[in-house]
Amino acid sequence: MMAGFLGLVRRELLLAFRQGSALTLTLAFFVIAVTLFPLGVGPELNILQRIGPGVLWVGALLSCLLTLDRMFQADFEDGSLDLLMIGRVPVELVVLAKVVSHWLTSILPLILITPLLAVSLNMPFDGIVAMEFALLLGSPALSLIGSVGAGLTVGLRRGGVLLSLMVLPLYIPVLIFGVAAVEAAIAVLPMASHLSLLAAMSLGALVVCPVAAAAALRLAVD
Amino acid sequence: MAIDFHKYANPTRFLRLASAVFPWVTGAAVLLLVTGLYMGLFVAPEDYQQGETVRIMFVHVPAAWMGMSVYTMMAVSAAAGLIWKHPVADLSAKAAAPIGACFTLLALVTGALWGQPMWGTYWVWDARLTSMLILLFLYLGYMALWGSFDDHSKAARAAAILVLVGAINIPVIKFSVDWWNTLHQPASVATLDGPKIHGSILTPLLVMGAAYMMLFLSVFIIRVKAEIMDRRLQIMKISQLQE
Amino acid sequence: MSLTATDLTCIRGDRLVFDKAALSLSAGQALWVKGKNGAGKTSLLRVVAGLLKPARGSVCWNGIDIREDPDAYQGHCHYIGHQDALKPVLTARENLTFWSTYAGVSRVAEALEIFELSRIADMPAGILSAGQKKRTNLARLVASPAPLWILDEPISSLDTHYIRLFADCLAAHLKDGGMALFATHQDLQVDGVGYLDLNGGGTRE
Amino acid sequence: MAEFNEFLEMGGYAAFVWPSYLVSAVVLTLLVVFSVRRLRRIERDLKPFEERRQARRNRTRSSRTEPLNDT
Repeated sequence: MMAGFLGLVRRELLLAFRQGSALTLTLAFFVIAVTLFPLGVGPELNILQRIGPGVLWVGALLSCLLTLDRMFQADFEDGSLDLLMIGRVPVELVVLAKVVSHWLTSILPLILITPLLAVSLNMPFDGIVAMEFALLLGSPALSLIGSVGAGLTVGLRRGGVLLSLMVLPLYIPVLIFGVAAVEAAIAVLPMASHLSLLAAMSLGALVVCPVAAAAALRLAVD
Repeated sequence: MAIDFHKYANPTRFLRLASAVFPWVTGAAVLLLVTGLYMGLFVAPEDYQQGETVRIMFVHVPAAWMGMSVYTMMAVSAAAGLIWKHPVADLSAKAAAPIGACFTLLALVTGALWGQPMWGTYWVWDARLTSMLILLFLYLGYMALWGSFDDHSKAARAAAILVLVGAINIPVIKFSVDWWNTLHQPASVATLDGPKIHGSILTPLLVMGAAYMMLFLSVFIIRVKAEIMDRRLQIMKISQLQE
Repeated sequence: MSLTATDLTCIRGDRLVFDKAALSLSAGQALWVKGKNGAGKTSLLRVVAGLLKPARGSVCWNGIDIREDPDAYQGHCHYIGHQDALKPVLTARENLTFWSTYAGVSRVAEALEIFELSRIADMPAGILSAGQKKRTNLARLVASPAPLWILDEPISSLDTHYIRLFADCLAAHLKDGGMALFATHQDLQVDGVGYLDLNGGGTRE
Repeated sequence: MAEFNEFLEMGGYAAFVWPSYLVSAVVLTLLVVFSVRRLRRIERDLKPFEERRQARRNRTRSSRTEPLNDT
């Protein structure tokens, strides 16, 4: 069972690296989206610092959405999803493997590049550190909640738009406490509570979302 | 060979009950609306602080109540639909969504109209208004999901999953939005709670609340009946195809 | 080992696909599902594989309903559908290795050998011909053994040589006590195969 | 008459109180109207099918004697 799970994650990573585009697509979008804000809002550093955390978090949220609808769609189109559903590995674990690989290929690159963009938004050092922790703790929830949306929109025409309409409202708590953690760090206030809430959201999503996504996938192959 | 699966999609028991209850519910709705409006507009005194704008509360608060309770009702019927596979449960969630969305929209519009005299701008990121806005997105997402399936039973189950996941998230969203609001609380803003509500304002509010509930029930019965008939129409069209 | 399905009714999008279908298979037996287009052959195979939920009736593996206890059934059957479940970016060998390790036992070299795929094993699956892709998909059956084969049009896009090759493979599988349920338009000439005529809804040995 | 005007003014907030009641009335009536129209349309589309089914049922009932329970 575990071999199957790890095998699936390895295959997903292999696919992502072979088709480099998926990786760079998310990164490029994130960088471009974030750099739009200084162009729109103006170059005053104190304004940029004020909106920095929000811009980075909204950017991360939207970039994570980009690759979400391909999470199951590719397997649905080439027939692999059928086999994954009746294979030895329970469907919930299949969903988890997909979430882990989505997190590694789409969200980890964002976390690695965030410090660079944070500097461009004039974010102080401890703000950047808080941002990294907040992203690390909160982003699993993004992938997990996203997997439910991806499962529900497998095989639907214009599923991508529907996916964002369904999933973004559910991202709001992660956004609020993600930004709060960074702002608390910048203002040298305790941020432990925010980070623990982010972690709680991710753990909560870990319990609920694979079950919901698995039910959605059973629907898709039905 | 075509089995008669009208039983599968033709819950006559519900239809009989609905048409029996419908006249009473509609009558009650009209009656309560009239009394509520009369009490709200003429009898209730103006508020010492907000003046006449407090009367907006009589259409704002019931709409907000209904927006939230309809979503809860949808979550319960979705769960019933998934667990007991009862066709009426899925249909009732689908029928209730547009009504809930209308109430939420009304809560937002009247909330903004109430906010203007108090805060000077139509839209203030007040915790409750923001939560209402997010609730509206959840309704739109739910209705959009129904629209993008052509197979009815798959749409029903998918929508049920979405509304249940949404319902689990509502307390988290409510908590985080309320907390977010206190974090960015501008100093002197009176929140939507307004003054402690005393008798003369409370009674019209409750009457209007009951009126909105009855109104919901009567429109709900119309819509569920339409959904059931629509299901029967689709099945008949397809079985005609098969003969 | 036994597979039985009783009184299966399948409804797809308000359309009745088939009704009161029933079948039973035990070790060494195979069943050829016949029926004209749209009779619901694919739906029947997907119901038996556990992908499709029947509106009525049940599929039992060793007497246990596969819906009640999916773990007992999952992983015991191979499903060959219309699509080949191959990732175009991965080579045939990599695809096969993934699916076989996913199922547990991995005999990829032997499978490639049997289906004469060794020559193209290391080319990206995307550039293979339809026949080669189908053979790579069929190689999955051998790469990791499973008692039950559920095959939907297994020999479409294969030429006669490889149809014969697959028929021998199927015969060997049955001889080893395996079971198979397949839908195809050509007769595989494998002896001891009963057939299920979906139009009539009854089975005849 | 003056009292009526004063009532209309809503203590100077007429521009907010009346629109909120108006919007509520408009949205709710539209909801009711659309719902009722949808029900009528579906019932109209269903009529031919119902009649055909009734006709078929009468034919079978006349050819068979035992009662047919209407599901």
